[in-house]
Formats: sequence, C-alpha cells, structure tokens
Amino acid sequence: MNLITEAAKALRDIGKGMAVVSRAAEKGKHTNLYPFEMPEIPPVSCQSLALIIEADGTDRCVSCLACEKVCPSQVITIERTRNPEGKGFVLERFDIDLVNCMYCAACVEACPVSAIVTIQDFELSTYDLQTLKADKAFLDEQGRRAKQWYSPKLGVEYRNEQGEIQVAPLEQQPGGEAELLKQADKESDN
Amino acid sequence: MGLLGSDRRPDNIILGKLDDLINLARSRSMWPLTFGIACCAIEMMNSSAPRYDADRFGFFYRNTPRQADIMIVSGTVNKKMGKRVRTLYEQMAEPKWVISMGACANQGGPFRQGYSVVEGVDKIVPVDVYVPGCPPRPEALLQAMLLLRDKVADPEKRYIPGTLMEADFDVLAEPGKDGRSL
Amino acid sequence: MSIPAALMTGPTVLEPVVGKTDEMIVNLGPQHPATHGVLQIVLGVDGERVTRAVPHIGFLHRNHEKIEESRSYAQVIPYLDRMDYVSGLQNELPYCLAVEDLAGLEVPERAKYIRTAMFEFNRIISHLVWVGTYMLDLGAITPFLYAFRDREMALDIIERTTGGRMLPNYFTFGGVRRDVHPKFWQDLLDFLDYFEKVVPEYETLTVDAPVFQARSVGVGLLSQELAVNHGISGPNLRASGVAHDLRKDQPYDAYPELDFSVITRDEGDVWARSKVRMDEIYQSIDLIRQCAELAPRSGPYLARGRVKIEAGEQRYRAAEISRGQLGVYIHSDGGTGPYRSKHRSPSFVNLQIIPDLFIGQKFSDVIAILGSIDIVLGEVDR
Amino acid sequence: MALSSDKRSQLKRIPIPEDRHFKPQLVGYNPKTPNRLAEVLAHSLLYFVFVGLLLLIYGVLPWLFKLPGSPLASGGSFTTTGAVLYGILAAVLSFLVAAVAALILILVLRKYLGLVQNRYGPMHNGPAGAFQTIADAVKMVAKEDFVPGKADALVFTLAPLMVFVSAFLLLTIIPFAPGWVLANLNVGLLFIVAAGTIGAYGVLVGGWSINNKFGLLGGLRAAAQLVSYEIPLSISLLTVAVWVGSLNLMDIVEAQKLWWTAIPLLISAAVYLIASLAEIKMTPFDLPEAESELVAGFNTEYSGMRFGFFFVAEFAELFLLPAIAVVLFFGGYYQPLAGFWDFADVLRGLGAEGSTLNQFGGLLASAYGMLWFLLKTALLSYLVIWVRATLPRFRDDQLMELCWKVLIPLSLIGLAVAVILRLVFK
Repeated sequence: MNLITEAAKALRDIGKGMAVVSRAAEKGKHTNLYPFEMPEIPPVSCQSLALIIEADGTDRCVSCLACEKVCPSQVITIERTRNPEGKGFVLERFDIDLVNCMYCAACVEACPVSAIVTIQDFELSTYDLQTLKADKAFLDEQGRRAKQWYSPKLGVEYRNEQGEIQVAPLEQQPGGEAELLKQADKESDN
Repeated sequence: MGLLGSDRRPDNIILGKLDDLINLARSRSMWPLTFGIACCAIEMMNSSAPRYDADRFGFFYRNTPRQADIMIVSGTVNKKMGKRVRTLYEQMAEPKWVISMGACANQGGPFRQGYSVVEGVDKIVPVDVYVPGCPPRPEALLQAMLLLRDKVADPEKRYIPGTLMEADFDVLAEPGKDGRSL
Repeated sequence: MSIPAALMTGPTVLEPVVGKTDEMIVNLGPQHPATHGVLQIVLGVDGERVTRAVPHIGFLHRNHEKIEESRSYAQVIPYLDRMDYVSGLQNELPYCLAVEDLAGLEVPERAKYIRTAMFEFNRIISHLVWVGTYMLDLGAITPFLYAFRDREMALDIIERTTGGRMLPNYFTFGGVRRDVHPKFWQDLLDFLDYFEKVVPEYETLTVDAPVFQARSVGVGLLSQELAVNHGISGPNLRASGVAHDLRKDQPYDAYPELDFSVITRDEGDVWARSKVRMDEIYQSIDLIRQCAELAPRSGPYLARGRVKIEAGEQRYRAAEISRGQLGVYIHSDGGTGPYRSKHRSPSFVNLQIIPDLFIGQKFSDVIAILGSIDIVLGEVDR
Repeated sequence: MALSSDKRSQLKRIPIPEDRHFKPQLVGYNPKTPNRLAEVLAHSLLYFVFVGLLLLIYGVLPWLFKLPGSPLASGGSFTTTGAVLYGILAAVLSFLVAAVAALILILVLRKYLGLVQNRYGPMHNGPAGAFQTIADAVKMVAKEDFVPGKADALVFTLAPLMVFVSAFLLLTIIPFAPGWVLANLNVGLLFIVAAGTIGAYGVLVGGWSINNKFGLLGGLRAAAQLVSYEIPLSISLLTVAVWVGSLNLMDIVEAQKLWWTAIPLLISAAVYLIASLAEIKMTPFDLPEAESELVAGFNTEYSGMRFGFFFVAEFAELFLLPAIAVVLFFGGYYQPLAGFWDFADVLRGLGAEGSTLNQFGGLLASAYGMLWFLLKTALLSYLVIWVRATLPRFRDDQLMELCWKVLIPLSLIGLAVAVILRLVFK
C-alpha cells in the first residue's frame, strides 16, 4: 500500500512539473528581436568609449593623462606636446586599444572634464581586428555618432538637432535619489 | 567548400547554383560547439536564453566537435588550454569556422601581460569573426554570428578547404621562453 | 599539421589497473559540457563505477595575483570581477574591506546598505546560474532557460546602476563608485515581488521533482567531519550541518543590522546542497527587502580619501560569497599597489573533496555531485 | 603606466570603415508572426499536410498495381516484375515518410520548446522558421564525411543505416487508413518486435565501433536499456494479441471500432507508452546520448550525414512508436466510438454504388480515417515532447529498476488481465 501511495505522489509531482512547464507559455515571449529591435541600454552602460568634441569644434580633452594612468588594462596611449602659445598641451595622439579594453569605465570616472564617455554602441564585431585599434579620429566619430552618452561629472548628455550638447533632465539622470530629493526640497522651499 | 573541392567558382552553371544553395543552407544552419572557457562562456550560454534566443537563426549548440560547425572561443586561452583548443579545432569536421569572443580570446585582453596567456587565439586557430568586449553583450555575439553567416552565404567568400592555418606553436612553449616580464 | 608530441604531454596519466574486470580511463574535460568550464578530471571507471578520480586544474590560469601586484589599488578591482565571473560584484567586497581597514576609510551608512543589497542580489543571480546549469547537467533543458530568463531581468537592474552586466567594477574603497539609479530600490522590490512567485516553480522543477530526488537523495554524502577537515565553505558546508556563515560570524557592511539566521541542513547529500541554495534564494530576497527598508535615501555614497598604506601593513578580510568564503590577503610595501595580493577562493578549496566524493559512485552521479559543488573555474585557477 | 614604445608602434592608425554598423539582410522574416500556441499548431499543420500527402500515395500505390490490364499483376497477386517494382517503390516511399515526418517533428519540437521557454525557436529562416530543418539537412549532407582513425570503418558505416532502416521498415506494416498499408502481414506484431530490435543493435555497434570511451559507455547503456525495455514492450504487444486474437495489425484496428483496446488493457497501454519513451531514447531515458554526461554518447564521433541518420531515426521513432501505440491501443484510423456512428460511413455512402462520386467518397473516407490516425499520433508525440521538456534523466540503475521491478511485473499483470477478460467476455 505504501508503495502505491508513493507512486501516486511521484506521479502527482511529475504532473505538477509538467503543468509548470506548460503554463510558462503564459508569461509570454521574453525575446528581444535583435537585429530588428535594438535593445534599450541604459546610458551608464559601457559598451564602447568615445571622445566628445564641443559644438564649436574644440576638443574637450585637455591631455591631462589621467585616463592613461588609471587604466587597469593599460590600453590608452596619449602623446602630447606643450602648447607653444600659452599654457596647456596640444594633443598629438589619443589611441585606445578597444581589443584589449576591459570596458570597466575607469577612464570615464577619472576624466576631470568629461571628455571620454561611455556610449552604448555594442555592434563592434569585425572580420579584421585592426579596425578596433581606435585612434582619435575613430573615437571622435564615435562621439559624433552617439545619440547619448554618460560621464559621472556631467551625467547623461545628448546632442540636439542643432548639434549643441545638452545635459539630459534630472529624471533621466542615473545620478540617484539624493539629487531628486534635493530638487524636491528646493521646490518645496520655494 | 565547393562541391568540387576547388577554390575557383565552377564554370558549370548548375554546379555553381548548387554550390550557392549549399552555402546558403550552411549559413542558415550553423551549429556552435558548446565550448566555454571563462567569463564570456556565461554570456555565450546567455545568447541562447529567452532574451536573445540564438535558436531563432538556427544556431543550435552541439556538445561534440564532430557535429559542430562553429567554435566560439569564449575566454582566456592560456598555453595549457591552447593545445586543447587546437585539438578541438582539428576534431571538427569541415567546413568549420571560428568566432573569437571577448578581449582575452582576441589578443589576451587584460591578461595579455601574464606569462601563461596566449596573446590571441588567432595564433592557434584561424579566426573568422572577432567580438570585442569584456565580456561582450549576447547581442554582440549574435551580431558576430550574423556577420559570420553573411560571410558563409557570400558566394565570393566561399569556404576553401585545405586552408588550415599552421598554428604558431611557439606561443604554447614553456613559460619564460618568450621573455615576457610578468 | 597536428600538435607536436612534445607539447601534448599530459601531466596526469593514469595507468589502467587490470583486475577482475579491466579499468577504463576516461578523461572528463577540459572540454566537456558538465565541467562548468575547463576542469579536467581523469576518472578510472570499472563499468559505470568510478574507481579513481584525479582532478586537474590550470586550464584557466591567467596570473590574477601576479598581475594585481603590478597594478595600483584601484586598478585591481576590475580584475577581481573576473575571478568568480558568475558573481562578479561579490568578489570586489573582501578586497575593498581589506583596503578600507588598512587605509582607515569609514564607509558611509548609505553605501553600506547599497553594497549589502547588491551583494545579496548577486547571490540570487549566481544561484540562478547554478540552478540552470545544474539542471542541464541532469538532463532537463527547460529550467536552464527559466533561470536565464529571470537572471536577465536581474542583470538589467544591475546594469542601470553600475553600467556593467556581469563584471561591473562597482564597489570601491569607502563605498561605491557612483550613486544608485533613482529607481533602484523600487526596481529591486518590483523584481523581488515577481521573483518570489517564480521560485516555487523552480522548486517544483528541481528539489520537489521525483526524478530529481531520485538522482540526488543520498548521493554524494559529504560528512561534517570531511567538510570541516577540508575547509569546505558556503552552501556545501551548511548542507552538511555546520552553521558557519561569515555574514553572521564576522559581519561586515550592513549585516549586523539585518535580521536573518543561518540556513543549514543535516543530510549532507546532493539534495541538501540544492535545497540550501534554494532556501538561500528566499533568504536573499528577505535580506534585500530589509536593506530597502533600512537604507537611507540620501547622503553620501562614497567616502573620498587618499589610499595611502604604510609599508609592512597587511590584512586578511573575508566575505561569504555565493560559493563560500572568499578571503583576500593584502601586503603593502608602501607603494601605490599591493606588494602581494593573495586570494583564498572558495571553489578551489571546495574542489578538493572531489576524489573523496567520486570514488565508488556511478558515472552519472559523478556529474550530479560535481554540479552540486558549484565551482567556477576562473576562481579555481586564478 | 603608459605603454612601452614597441607597443605604441603596434597600434596602427586605421580609418573608420564607411559603414561599420551591421545591416541585417534577411529573407522570410515577419516580426508580427503570431507566436503563441498558434505557431506550434501551424507547424503541426505542416505535419498533417506533408505526411498526409505522402501517405495518400500509400493508398494509391497498391491500387495502381492492381488496375485491370496492368502487366504487373494478374489475378489479384503480383507478377515477379510487379513484386520487385512494388518492393522498391514501397521502400522509397516509407523512407520518404520517415524522413519527412522526422524533419517536421524536429521543427515542431524546437518550436514547442520555444513556446514553453518564453522564446521563439527557429523563426527567421523561411516563414516562421519552416525551412530550418531543410537547411540543417542540406548542410549535413554537404559536411565532411569523416571516419575516425581507429574506428571499425565497416561497422561505423553500417550502424546509422541499421538504426534508420529499422525505423522505416516499421512504416511498411502500419495501416494508416482502411486498406492503406504497404504490407498487410499476418504476423505484424512479430514484425514490429523483429524490426525494432535492429535499431538497438545499430546503436550498440555504433557506440562500439567509434573507438571512443564515451561512445562505448553510451553503446553499452543503449544495449542494456533497449534490450531491457524490449521485454515490457513485447509483453504489451502480446497482451493485445491475446485480447484481439490476431497478430495482424488490420485485424487489431478493426477490432477497436467500438471500444479502444486501451480501455480494457489500460495497464498494458501505460506500460507500452513508458517503454516506448525509453525506446525512442528521449528524456528521461536519454542515457545512451546523455549530452551532459557522455558528451553525445554513441554518436560522439559521428559527423555530417552519418549523424544525420541517427538524428532523423530518433525523430522518425518519435513518429513511429506513437503510431504503433495508436494502432494497438487507441483505435487506429477510427474516430472515437466509430461503432455507434462513423462519419466515414456517411462518406462511403455517397452516390450510387460504383459511381464516380461513390469512389471519390471512398477515397474521402480513407483520408478521413488517416486524419484521425495522424491526429492521435501527433497528440501522443506531443506528450513525449512535453515530457522531454520537463524531466531530468534517470541514472542507469534506476532505469533498470524501473524496467525490471516495475514495468515487467506490471506488463505481466496486464497480460493476466487480458487473459481473464478474454475468457470472460469472448
């Protein structure tokens, strides 16, 4: 008798498992139909790196070498010369070896002027590895093409239709609840 | 691989068309080898998960190299593993392709300075598509698979048998022999 | 051209024993679907019965500790992610704790809760990977896809705050790198509400399923004595009836303020290890809810300060990650980076019981036991 | 921390390619494909259409040979030429049916797995992925034909053929509709046992011949499993023979016009279904393949079309064993309760006796029977697929215990029940 109850229990549990499997279809499709639907990637996500050029055509980068020093994977190469007219440096060369990059965004954290930013262009697969040895022109182009980008100092920025760079509104910033609460406090004070 | 096994496009129009058909079929039915090495292997498994579903395109993971068409090298290949990677590649039946996934497989990535790491799996096996990233998103791997698919289906880039690359076995030699600092 | 014979000399070569029935030597791995990476186990089998087992590692050795010695303190953190890549965030914590101790940094209250919540959230993600791959080992395909379906939603929440999916480089000395996403806590709670309803489904498909029980109950018995003698930690140890949990025994971050008890089971078999992990998922859900309730909603998330460590200072700190006790030992020579950085990784220690558990088992059980120990090879080989 | 100078020189300046971004070029993609149960049902429709069309030829083939004035037959039996030709045509036809049914079932399985796993399954190659398995088949044919160095080449070649031949041999004796059977054997049940066993040998010698340890383990497991499960399977067949009193499959189907055999012989039907699950080698009984344990078991070293034969045979069995179950236990081509009222009889009664309409009605009645047959087979196949999607696999000793300690005693009880019922009711 014991055997029969055990067998019945086992059959019941198998049935439960099969019911779970068949009912799972109710949860719907979770598939994102890449490449027909592009995934929504948050701006903080570091899929690739870019250099930002201001609307007037000047580099944001001040060649301070902070990113080169902080890079854990040691893929950033910067060459600079002293500016003959006045202070500062002239950027001779800015290479990021995107092949060996860890995409940890440490350079983005370190940049004092938010010149190097994270972008969400993940479609970097290639037949030829040399296309990923990014030089400054490549990184500038990435920055020009990006719809939005992120750096911790300035938050999420985007380029509007006139080509000007604007900072996204506070609600879209990944900056945190603290800032939102501060904003709310200010508004309530007023 | 053409039916005639030649690297030239057959003059015969029927065989040429048949070749194109076979290439099309090959490109629509690429079975990767279940071959995970490191971090990227989790994202490789993820590419067949519900969110990404590589099965949509007919990518159907097989466990044995004999039945697989693509090898996805997903992770750091060190000198000890490099020999096995080469063996696995040789065990796969022609035609076969290789996707190098992630920074480590591409050129050693963050670990390239280490004494035991092979700086790029393309020194051991011929790589068709490289995926950068550490680890790449599953979508990036899907993109690489689709790039490879286009390459296979492209009649101008037909697979040529007998192009087995000679592996650079010096990179698999004992540590310290290549004079790297770390 | 095939590989030169001189390069192919395997380090572990077993000679088959000829007895009543001949022993067969089977190489499990390094490319095998059930070794969870590149572990090689050389098995002597007599029919389906395993007579000898020699685990063999080093196929993923990539000089973690050596490379860390040439990096600065902050540059080490992304490398830590890549050790136990299934629970990347958790790896960063013990190192951060050690450096904070040495540098005398005080972590803000809010950062503590963020770190604890992330730490527990990562435990859920890691256990989900375990559920999926383990059921795949046992031959059931569907739970794998359910686990990865839910893991994706969890990764989305992590990505919105940290910018990385698996290996986010988020914790740092004195707190976390950047503030959490405005909707972080709400996202977490919403996910947990959904997820709490899904976990019973996993239980139906795994620990409550008759076929799973037939495969797991009484298999791979790990006695309390063996576990303690080998230094096993994590769910494997707790499933053998030892209530050892660093979250309770050496609490760090916000754990002293949280209310929870250590989950143990006395059976010590594969089923108990699975059940402990399932219960830990529930426990993590509860802990994250407590964190969400207690965490301050405003305040600093990072104590900024210069990391300057005197020469000769050293510290060992450990944390209970999803696989067990991850310890980090740092020795400073006064430079910008660690002079020596040593990791006590749980998977490496847990792997040692393999010969003890394997011998005398059936070939199928070997796969079941190996999966239940839940190893990650990146951490074993380092 | 800067790179050394030699590293710098390695970094080449390469202009950005014109269009680095990926542009999808796909055919047959429709994002709005209904993708619920409807899509799996759509693929099932494929199954009905293609297998049904092929089976229609089954009905026509013997009829063609018996046309009045045909040189191939005389007086109701074949001439020698006719018999040879008929044999060749029948073999080709059953090969086609087995292959087509297998290809469609592979697709249905993948779509069903997609449905229960919250994803799509094959969908971009052809409308809703319908050409996926065709692409797979073409690719496998064109893949390198490879024999491992130390394999026994002859056995290595023969093994997949044995498995596949075993599968499509069985097709020849299954009655799909009234009178539609290639070979109406009066020892049909014995033939099922005999032809089914060839497949077990194929798996065993296939696993042995490849000179691979995983293959050997898989082959041995297959030998133990398939030979053991032949016993409850055969006893269940015997039960039906005892109850019906005939070994002829047509007779067995005719005897179920009113009540299915499964109703009095419930135990035997259940035993048959479980044992046939083991014969198909699907989870929870996929030990010979055991993907995560034995890499791929007995077909570890098989590539290209040789593996394709194993693969197709496995799915052809997924069609065949349920088909045999339908014939033996679930009323074959009869609609349920056909003894009371049968729509096929209405179709047969169309028009006057011997008129064209009457003959057409007869054809329709056969097609109607075939529809019921395919429907029942499909439902049982889906049941197998459903089990496969849910359960983990057993261990080998548990598998043996289930067979020897549970199924064989149960099948003997079933046999005793059949004998008693036969003595009481007939």
